[in-house]
Amino acid sequence: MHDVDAGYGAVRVLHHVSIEVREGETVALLGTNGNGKSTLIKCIMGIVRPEAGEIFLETDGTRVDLTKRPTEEIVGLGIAMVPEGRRLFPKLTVQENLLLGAYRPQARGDIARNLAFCFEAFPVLRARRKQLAGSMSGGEQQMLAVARALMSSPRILLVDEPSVGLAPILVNRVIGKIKELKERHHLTVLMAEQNFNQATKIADRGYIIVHGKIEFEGHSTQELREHELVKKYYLGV
Amino acid sequence: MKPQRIRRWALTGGVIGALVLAGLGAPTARAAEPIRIGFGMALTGGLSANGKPALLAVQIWKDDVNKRGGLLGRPVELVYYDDQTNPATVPGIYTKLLDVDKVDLVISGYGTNLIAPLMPIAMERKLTIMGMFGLANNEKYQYPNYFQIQPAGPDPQTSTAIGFFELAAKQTPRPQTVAIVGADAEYPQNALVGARELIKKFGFKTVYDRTYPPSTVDYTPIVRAIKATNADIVFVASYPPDSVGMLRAAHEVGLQPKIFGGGMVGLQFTSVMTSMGPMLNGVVNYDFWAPEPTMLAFPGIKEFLKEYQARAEKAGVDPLGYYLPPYSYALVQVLGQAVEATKSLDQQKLADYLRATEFNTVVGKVKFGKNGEWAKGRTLMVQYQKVHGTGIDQFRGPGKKVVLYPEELKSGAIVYPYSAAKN
Amino acid sequence: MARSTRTLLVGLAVVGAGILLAALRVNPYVYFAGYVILQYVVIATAWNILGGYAGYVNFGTPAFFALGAYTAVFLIQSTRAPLPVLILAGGLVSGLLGLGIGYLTLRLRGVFFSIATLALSIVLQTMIINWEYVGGSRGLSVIRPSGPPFGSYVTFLFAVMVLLSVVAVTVARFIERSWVGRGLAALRDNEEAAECMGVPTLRLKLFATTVSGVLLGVAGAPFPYYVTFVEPTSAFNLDYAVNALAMPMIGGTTSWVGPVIGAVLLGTAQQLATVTISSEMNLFIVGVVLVAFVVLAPEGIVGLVRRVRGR
Amino acid sequence: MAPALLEVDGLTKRFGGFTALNGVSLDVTPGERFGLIGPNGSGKTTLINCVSGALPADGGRIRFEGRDITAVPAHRRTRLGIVRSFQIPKPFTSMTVAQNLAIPLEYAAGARSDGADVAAEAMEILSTIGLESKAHTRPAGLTQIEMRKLELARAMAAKPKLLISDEAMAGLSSAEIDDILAILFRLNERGITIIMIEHIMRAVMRFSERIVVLDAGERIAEGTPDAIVRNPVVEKAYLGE
Amino acid sequence: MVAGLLLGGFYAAVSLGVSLIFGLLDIANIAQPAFVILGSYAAYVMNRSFGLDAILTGLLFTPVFYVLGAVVYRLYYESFERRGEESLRGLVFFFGVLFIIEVSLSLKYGVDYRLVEAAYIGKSIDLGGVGIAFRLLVPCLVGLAMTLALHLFLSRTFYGRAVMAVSQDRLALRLMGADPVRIKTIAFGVGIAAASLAGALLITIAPVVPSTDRDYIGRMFAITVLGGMGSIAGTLVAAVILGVAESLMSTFFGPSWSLAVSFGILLVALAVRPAGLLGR
Repeated sequence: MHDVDAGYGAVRVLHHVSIEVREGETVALLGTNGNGKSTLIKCIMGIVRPEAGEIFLETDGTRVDLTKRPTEEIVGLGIAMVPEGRRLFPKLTVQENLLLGAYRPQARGDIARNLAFCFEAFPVLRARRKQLAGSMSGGEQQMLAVARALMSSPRILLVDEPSVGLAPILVNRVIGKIKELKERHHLTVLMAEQNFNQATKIADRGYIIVHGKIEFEGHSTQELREHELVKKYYLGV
Repeated sequence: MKPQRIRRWALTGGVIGALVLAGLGAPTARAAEPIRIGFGMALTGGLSANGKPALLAVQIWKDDVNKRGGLLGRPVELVYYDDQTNPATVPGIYTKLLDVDKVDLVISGYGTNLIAPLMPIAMERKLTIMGMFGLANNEKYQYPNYFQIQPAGPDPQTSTAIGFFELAAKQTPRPQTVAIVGADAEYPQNALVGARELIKKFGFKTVYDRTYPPSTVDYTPIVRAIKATNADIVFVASYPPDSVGMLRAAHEVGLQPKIFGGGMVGLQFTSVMTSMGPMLNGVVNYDFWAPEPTMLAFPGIKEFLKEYQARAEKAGVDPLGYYLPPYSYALVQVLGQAVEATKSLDQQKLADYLRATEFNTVVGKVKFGKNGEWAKGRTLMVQYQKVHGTGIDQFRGPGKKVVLYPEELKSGAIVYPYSAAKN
Repeated sequence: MARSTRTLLVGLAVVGAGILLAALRVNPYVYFAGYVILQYVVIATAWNILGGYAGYVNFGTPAFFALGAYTAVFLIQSTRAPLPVLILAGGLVSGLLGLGIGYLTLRLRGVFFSIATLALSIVLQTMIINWEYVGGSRGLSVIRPSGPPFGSYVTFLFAVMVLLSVVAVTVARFIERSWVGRGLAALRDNEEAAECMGVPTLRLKLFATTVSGVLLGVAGAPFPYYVTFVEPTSAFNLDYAVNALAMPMIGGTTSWVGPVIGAVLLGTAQQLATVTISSEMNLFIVGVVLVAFVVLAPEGIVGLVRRVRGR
Repeated sequence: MAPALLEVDGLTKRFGGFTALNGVSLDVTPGERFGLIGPNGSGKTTLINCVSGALPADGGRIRFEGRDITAVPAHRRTRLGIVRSFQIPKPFTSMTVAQNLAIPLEYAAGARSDGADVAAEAMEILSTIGLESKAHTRPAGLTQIEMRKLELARAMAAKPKLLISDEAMAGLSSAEIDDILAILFRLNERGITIIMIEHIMRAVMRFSERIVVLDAGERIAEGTPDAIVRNPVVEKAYLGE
Repeated sequence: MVAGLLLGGFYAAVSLGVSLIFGLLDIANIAQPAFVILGSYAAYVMNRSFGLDAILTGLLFTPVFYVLGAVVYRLYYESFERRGEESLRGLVFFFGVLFIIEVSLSLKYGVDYRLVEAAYIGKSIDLGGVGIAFRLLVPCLVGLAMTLALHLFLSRTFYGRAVMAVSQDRLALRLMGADPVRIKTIAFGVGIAAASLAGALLITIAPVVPSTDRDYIGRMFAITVLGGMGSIAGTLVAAVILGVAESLMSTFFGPSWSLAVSFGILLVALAVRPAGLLGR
């Protein structure tokens, strides 16, 4: 039912990119850094304005154009983003960060439930809820970033590079958590990730984006894994 | 435009600007050439609460004189600028008055700090200069043609405090210990110097002697420290905000010396009196004028006050005008009488006459002595008594500010000790 | 070479013109007003070396100015030193203070630096207030030396100020056009990039704060002889801080002409306002003009002129 | 192997509780084209910040031409010949492009003589890099690629022996990447040692003679591009487990 | 000591606005003291004309000041923040605003000292041998109440938390669904509204002239910086430290050095630990 169709052409970073994510899917956006994954996600959130093209959110048969809306409104529509580099509020406590996540008016009623859920999903956050977000380790911060996004009761979750700066073991856990949350919350997930193997673990399908162009669309994880483009573009072979 | 040219342009621009500026005030010739009296006055800044009423008094005098046909048959005109209570503006203002506006006579602005920078100019040009409330301005210069209207007397530094300590010395039981305190500013510091001298003279014992910055917010620590010394006499030399602060703190802390006050500027202001109300009771403070019968006896004072009070509200100044305005009026009165008597605007002739003559003014008889100060000091000591509530009208009549000193102007008896008069 | 000779000649010509003007003994008011305006030319120029070129906003102008003035007062009291000595000493002492402030820039940038300089001004004022020898809070009358050139001491001071402002402007112009000025501009734009391009940022900042301090002290040193009465409240007047900042802002901060134009315009306007309309209005106008300029013409008059010409 | 131009020995850097670099060592020989890669957040930028002097190291030594420069301030290192470009261009915004170049020319390359020489040299550098037409515009009027070129040109003006290029190609098109690569090759031919930090693998692999891979603040591999591509550890770092 | 504590409560009230605007929003609003004096005059006028209690007036005027603050911030935002040149020119902008307010007041009300009357001025209670003046006690209590209220606002409301976050990461805040400009407008308005009350407290304690603001510029920023830039608890602690330091200096070493000591503390704090005493 929710159907995001993002086709756009930005001159510098993205060149005529079209992708779509259907309700309930987990879609991976793959590619090494600097290829435009983050830009694409920022376009959806209204942080970067596309120079051409259209981005739509389709809910219950109504199409909402996202390209002219400010970020705040897009969040209000139920799209949450876990930004690259986590972008927590380092001088606020864990709990304050989480509560800010529930700023969206529609989410304020569900605070107690969402908070309980976050603490259950990430027990470490409960233990550290009075601690300043900036003083936590990278993995914990990433958990917090994900949890914070969930506090807004989103329908669609955009995750930008969740593995950045994390030790491999933590990447594994973070990715696993995203999958778990997605299933429990019936979310639609679009994840930009350079860590190919980790991403394909949980994705239903994915796109490989190279130099701002969609070079390959894999309709299943299998298709992605077997495609040789992956190696070529990742390691420049 | 080349930078060099810009610079030349800019500098010549500046010079031209200055010249234009000089030209602006140039006098335009008129049929009946008026006598022009020039001065700077504190219309903004710290002393403007005194400067504005002083200006009004001078204006009233001008109108009075002009109603009677002017001086030497010529109308009187005032030329004045705001000195912003900033001594740095004074040299510029007076040079403009003298060289551009070509005034015939100058008088000083209000206050010691604003008179000081005028002295070298007056000396350089051999002017006769009337000073308005300066303290010991002429001690360093010893300039013979300087005359000062504040009734400080031949020993200006002790003038504020003399009445206070003389009164204290006469009381029984005789107080022994003294605490003195004052703000870090020109007048309070001078008053404290005088107080120290007098303490020695009368044989009191100093138990506290401190100063504080004028921007102090809370005075209770200071008052508490004074209270801890248990001083019999508390002498305070302060400006308006700290006068209010000290007085309030004294009440709050429960300071109970035998005699309290001395050199607190501000308590004389109507706005302060009506705000402080009964808190004033018992304070013995210096003053220059009070609506007591002894003071109202001088010729012309009633008329002056009537006129002043009528115009005060419109001018936005102290509505009663009991503190300084009579002296400001007297200052120009003296100058006017000198001009009439010598039939001249010659600076030296005026000075000679001023030195030699006793004048009759709205503040009584004025005779100048050493360094241009009053030949005999006459700073009043008054005590606030029986102030009830905060109504303004009670202060119009006698009995609220009883003159205790000097003897010849005394209008009532001191209530001693301080605590007895407090309520 | 030819250009610097020409600069020298222009400078000398201005000094000559100033002395000639002084010798002419025109209306003395011109000298008084001129002195104040020129004093502001020096102050604004000095402030701009740090504030405009290097981008460090100094709210402590009164501290430097008053330190120069009080150094002079001290020397007058103790040795009756001649004016040139006063000026040199005032510059030296304020320069040392500037050097100290320079080390503050190691840790403090932007607003924090400004607040620190403001605090410094208050601390220094308190020290002067409690120093009886130079008059303390009561202030001190200073008696001018007798027998000055040009008949009147203020005329003489005016000539001195002409010389000082030419010196200040020349120094500012030299700094601006030299590698030092370019280095300062680089660190103002981006301190990190400047350091990485080989600019010794700390040394340049120390240089700028010191030179700025010296010139502010130099501007303050003749002040006691001008007013003949020095007391802390007026010597540490916050107006100096406002004017020092407003003048370059109005004129334009990136070139030496800006502060000069700003000082001449604002200084003249203030002198005019003082003697025509009330000085409350005068301050009011300064406030409004200041706000208007930062909002509407952030590059000052110089920027406006450039924009008009560029079109 | 020729004596190293730059030796980094056991470099450690912490931010609060986070260890950004953990005992990283590497050598760069004169004239080499050296690639430094690693997944996002692996500590590459921190490493060059420490080498260029922008950040003080918490442990380890840095030697340049055999001399210990661990405690030398950043601007002196630039004069010694270590010059970097910034990932996010940091131009001097109030100056024209040519004036931007004058700063390093004067301060790092020691050209203190009167304006003319400096200007000529700046123009020369700009023309090698293809920016001469923009010499008198301000950085605000430049496009993305021009900004990158300015960043490189400014670094060149400092007359580096060792040029550290920090993601000079991010966000550029293929043609533009080739453009920048060509410039870097030309510089290397003139004898300048280059450390390239890059995400664009195609570029790094083509450019570098030798590559060091960082992951999570540690050095995990070193070798020729071919060897790196085949290295399972590297593949794991990039593709994940 | 007690006097210092009381003074500290009052200083906290005066500094809250700066703490909020400068500490949390990173806007160098040095005109804040002028807004405080504006509050004092509002209290004075209402007290004179209608006999309204100063502190009550302060409270009643908070909406007016809130709107004023919001307007000033919008102007600031449009002129500087959006163009990305806030720091230096913004500072100058507020310097100009300071002068405009100060001079407007002296044009309208003159430069006489203004004070207010209230039943509690001049009375004191005795607590264990130490007389405590109501004149200081009331502002201190109100100051504490304001501190508490602001603390609750910041920690318990969505707007408040957003205010704390806005200067840390604007973009992340937008991702939470909050408009940073709107949040800043609210915070600035609240900061200026606090000035209304603080001004009322000020005129209760001491007489006021338009230029009184200059005495407070230093103190306010000293407290904010010492308190750790935007920490409300820190502001209170720093205010008390400053108050006690001033009081102790007045009592034991001679009052004339008290100001210098406060600013000495500030200078040292800036040089040694710019994050302030309770900086997070």
